[in-house]
Amino acid sequence: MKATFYVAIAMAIGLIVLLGYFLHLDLLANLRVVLLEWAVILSAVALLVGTANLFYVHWRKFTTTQPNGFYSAVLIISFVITLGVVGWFGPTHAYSMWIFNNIQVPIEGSLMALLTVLLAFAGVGLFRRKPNLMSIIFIGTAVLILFATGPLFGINLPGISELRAWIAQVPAVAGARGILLGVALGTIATGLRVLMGADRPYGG
Amino acid sequence: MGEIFCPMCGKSNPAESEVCQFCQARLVPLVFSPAESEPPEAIPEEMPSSIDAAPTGESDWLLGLRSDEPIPSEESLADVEAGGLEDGNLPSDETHISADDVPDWLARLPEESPQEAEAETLSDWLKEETGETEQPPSKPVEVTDWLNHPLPDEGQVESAESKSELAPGEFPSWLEAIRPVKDEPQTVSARGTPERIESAGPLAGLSGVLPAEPDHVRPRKSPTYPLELRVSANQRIHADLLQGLIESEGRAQPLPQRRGISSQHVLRWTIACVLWGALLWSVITGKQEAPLPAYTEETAEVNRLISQLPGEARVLLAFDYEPGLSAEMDAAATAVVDHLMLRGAYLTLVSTSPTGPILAERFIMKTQSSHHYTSGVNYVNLGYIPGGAMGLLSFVENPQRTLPYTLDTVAAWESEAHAGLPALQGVQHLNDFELLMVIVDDPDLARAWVEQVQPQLNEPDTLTSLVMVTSAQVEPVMRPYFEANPRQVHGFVFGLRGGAAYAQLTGRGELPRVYWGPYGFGLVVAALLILIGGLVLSSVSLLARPPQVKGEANQ
Amino acid sequence: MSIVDLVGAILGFIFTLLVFSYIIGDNPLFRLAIHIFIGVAAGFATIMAVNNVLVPRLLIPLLDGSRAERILALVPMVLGWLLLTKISPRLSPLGNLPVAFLVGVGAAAAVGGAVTGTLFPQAYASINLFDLQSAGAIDTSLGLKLVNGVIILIGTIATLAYFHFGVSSRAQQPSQVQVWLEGLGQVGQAFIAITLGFIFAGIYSAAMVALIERLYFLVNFVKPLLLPLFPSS
Amino acid sequence: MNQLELIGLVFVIVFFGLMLTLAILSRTRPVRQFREIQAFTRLRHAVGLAVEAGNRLHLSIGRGNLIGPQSAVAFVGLTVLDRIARSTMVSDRPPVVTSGEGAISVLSQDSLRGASRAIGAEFDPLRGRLTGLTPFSYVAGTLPVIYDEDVGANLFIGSFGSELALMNEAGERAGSLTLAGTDNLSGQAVLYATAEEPLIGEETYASGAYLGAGAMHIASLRAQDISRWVIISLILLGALLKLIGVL
Repeated sequence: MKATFYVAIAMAIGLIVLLGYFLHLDLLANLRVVLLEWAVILSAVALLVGTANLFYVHWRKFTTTQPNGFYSAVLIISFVITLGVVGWFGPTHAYSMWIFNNIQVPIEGSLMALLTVLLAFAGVGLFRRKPNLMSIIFIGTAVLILFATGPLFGINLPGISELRAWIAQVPAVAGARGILLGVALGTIATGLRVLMGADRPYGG
Repeated sequence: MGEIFCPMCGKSNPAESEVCQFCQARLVPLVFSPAESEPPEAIPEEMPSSIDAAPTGESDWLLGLRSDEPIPSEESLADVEAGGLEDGNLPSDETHISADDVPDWLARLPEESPQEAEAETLSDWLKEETGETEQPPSKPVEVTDWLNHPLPDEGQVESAESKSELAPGEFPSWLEAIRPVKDEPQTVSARGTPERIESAGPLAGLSGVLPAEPDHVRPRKSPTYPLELRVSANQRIHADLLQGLIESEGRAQPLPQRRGISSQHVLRWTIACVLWGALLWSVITGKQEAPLPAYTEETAEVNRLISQLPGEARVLLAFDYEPGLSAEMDAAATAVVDHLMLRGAYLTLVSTSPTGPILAERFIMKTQSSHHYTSGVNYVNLGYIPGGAMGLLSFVENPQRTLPYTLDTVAAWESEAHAGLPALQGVQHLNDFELLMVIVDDPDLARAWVEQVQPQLNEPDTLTSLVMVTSAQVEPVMRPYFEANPRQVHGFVFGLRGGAAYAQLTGRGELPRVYWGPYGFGLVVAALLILIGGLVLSSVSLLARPPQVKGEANQ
Repeated sequence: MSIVDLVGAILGFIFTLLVFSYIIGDNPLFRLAIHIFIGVAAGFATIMAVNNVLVPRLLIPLLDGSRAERILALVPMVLGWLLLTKISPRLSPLGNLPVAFLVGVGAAAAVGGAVTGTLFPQAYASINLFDLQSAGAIDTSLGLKLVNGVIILIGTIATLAYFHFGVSSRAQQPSQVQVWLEGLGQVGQAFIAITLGFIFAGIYSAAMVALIERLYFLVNFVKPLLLPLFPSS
Repeated sequence: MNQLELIGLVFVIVFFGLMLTLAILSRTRPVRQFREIQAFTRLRHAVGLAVEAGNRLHLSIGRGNLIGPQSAVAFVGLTVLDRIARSTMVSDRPPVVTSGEGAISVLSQDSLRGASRAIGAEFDPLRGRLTGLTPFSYVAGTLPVIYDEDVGANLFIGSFGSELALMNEAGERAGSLTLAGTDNLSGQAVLYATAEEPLIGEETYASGAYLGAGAMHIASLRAQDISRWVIISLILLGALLKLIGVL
């Protein structure tokens, strides 16, 4: 009985928000704005639940002396310090900006920089893993665009910039549009399954 | 003190115990000799072992059922014990002989009821029938001590007899343990079928009588064999192996440890050394001076729109990218925002990601410090719009209700209560801004901005333009919005290439100029690495493949 | 450069090298850096959620909002408390109501966003390619626009057809339609490979700029320390 | 309500009706065959290995916002989680689930709890984890799970950006199978080059039907096929009318 109650809640709320996309009735529009407002607040509360889960997982790892428990302690300490400084002084204060500029941005930038090696390594190994036409076209396009994007230091390959622009404007757009249309169909099917109660990710 | 192992559960018991302390199993097999027992009906020895050797667990009532006489209850046994043979084991109702009257010689005789006497005679001729060796009638036996004990019940009677029949030598316990339970040798008839002796009914005692029901119907308990098997050392090893296998099934198997250094590692290190070495050399020497790229149509449009902005224009600036891509986005947006600040525009900063507002502050502090823009005066930071695309929709429809305060929780908008901040003077809706600029690194987020902002820009007599500074990966998805008619996005700057082209246009913007040389050099080195590395690796794997597989590959 | 900035630069320098060491292999120094990073990122995100959502939209309306605002804020407050019970496995079933609410809104946003934000704009854009009347206004040669339009149209349809899942049950002798669909799917695959290859190059160039920015930071940090050693350069 | 919104509403209602009708018809008619997708074949094998050889399955369901368009791919991840958890929960190494958004991590715990209750296994709350609150910290927090927890196969189904390359590469370094699908175009470009078994575009949304999640999944996949050709026809017709100037 409880499961059907939750299904009814999800269906009712979902139907109101969905109809709000297509019907511009004042009552429906206001109801939809209020429901979205609550959903945004609950989404923030869910972030706090996720933070508690992150804290609990690493606390357990540290207190039950599992392997690599030391790193969990480091995570908890850096979390508590950041929470204290940014919470007390505010996110745009000099101390908060110091933590952001000297810890978060350098590490995320370095992780992104690692992709230069990882993606090149994947590109080199792709044709060996999947020796088919699609891989050849994929690697060929990628290499051509890489050549055509940056300066070639005096080497002037005729038409390479125009070819790059044409690929960007025609085949790449066609493929992207086809993929986006396919993803949209999949999204509609999945959303409707949840709205009709066929899929119930809640109520576990 | 010797000990005896229980045949059923294998535990050790004191030698003298008849019944196992643990599972009440009989330790001494049931051996029945008609001469001395006094059960009302003689149970012939040749009873098939399954019935005779009643399973230890067989309850007394079953035994009672099989022997016609009721089993003497405890009390009557006690009487016998107390009064000796005052009323005999089976008190007959008619005669009551008091204990004193009974002469000694009679007292020593085992008590026999008339029926027993008759059964005695019956079993004699029976023995002749079954060709059993004639047993001399049991001589009056010196009354042994056990007579003075209370008569045990059926089960105990048998064990007493088996004791008296074979004075058990002190069997070593291991021999006792491996001795199979005594099997009653079945007599086999000439036709090879086991001969049964009728135990009930009018033909009781006769053998060779055809059974009423066929053999396979007759209920028969499967013979119990001793658990202790005679096992050779080899078999013991095999058994242990099997046991180990079964137990190991439950335990999680450790995954194969990864080999220390594989060819993959070497290939990865080679790529890193070549690529990073080339770039480090380029950055240190700064030799890669390269001309900035020519501007393209969509970049020129952005320049044109900003140049046409009126003085002190109101501009909404969205910072929607992750810190990981801040290098590319800062380089792409530096020249454009610099141009905005040169025009003296008031900026309103928003973001749909939690780290966006702080990235915006960092961007202004790090790349635009020369303009001395001050928070709350020249620009206002409204913080982050939660809820992704849905939050964006509510912000586009009603910015004041969605972000009422600045990042430092100061009331931002103009209302009766307060004057509001200069950057938001006269702004109530999105199309009150002269320009909307979105700096975004993700294709889905870029589309969400276009789809949500579209209805506002289509309002009649709206002068608001929408321009975007995006990462290079977003170009194929967003370009159609520029080429649509009417244009949904009025101008684009795609990645560092677009930022460098814009710097070329305005003649300002330090960051794209610094990065442009090594950027081009790095992309060429990477493209060559992927091309040559891919060809070499594929040909090596093709050559290394066995000819047979190669044959298939060629079909 | 003040002491605080110097310490900050040293930290940035060390963290960059620790993360770059991951190329050699997963190692304790890399683990140390990313665990500090996860803690810092979680701290910032939590404060932003509280400052930008819970305080202005829940606490302030509850504390000094109008009567209507207070009543409206009461419902998310209760649902929020119920959602917090998800932290404890034992009380977790109490939080199923707000989760069902979120899932309902999420599913509707997915369907509504897909239809109005992707399906129709993309389909409409495919149709608008052949709006030749307006092509003249932007003085693009008509022929080239028509050719490009036809290629984009074929590419879009072939890509969409590639994802077709159903196959005829008579696998041995596929019908004529099946063969034709197979061919169209191959064309679609080529377009998909070009699109993904283009985006792959875009991501690679974004990573390249990140690498160059990090290398400049490392070199500019080390150069002042090494300059005294090479007075001539 | 303008013209586009009316067409949109009609489209959703027709799609919904199509799904219901096909689901009801599928009870009487033989089930329609679908083309083979290599990724799902290897996934079924990986699930079998997880139960037999005790390899752990690691499922990561992304960091998409639950109240946005990315929620659909998160629901697909949760459906796959439910299917996998039911068969591998009793193995020596039960599955572990990571995610990068608060609400999605709550839903993943609910799915694990529901699957455990359905097969009578004991629920361990540590199996469903949030590993980071921003895209890159979520990926950085997932790497130790891939390396340290004897993972035999990694399954990344959800909303990912280009940072997905770090997770795929870690899976390859750890010597485990990586199978990935996402709705984001940048994520798809990266997973095509780095994942052993990539799911491109719409294939990710077919996970439920290929893993036997129920008749409604198969019906919705057939409804997608039908509406695909309706849209193709409308585009062709529209282009033709626009070309001759009618539209």
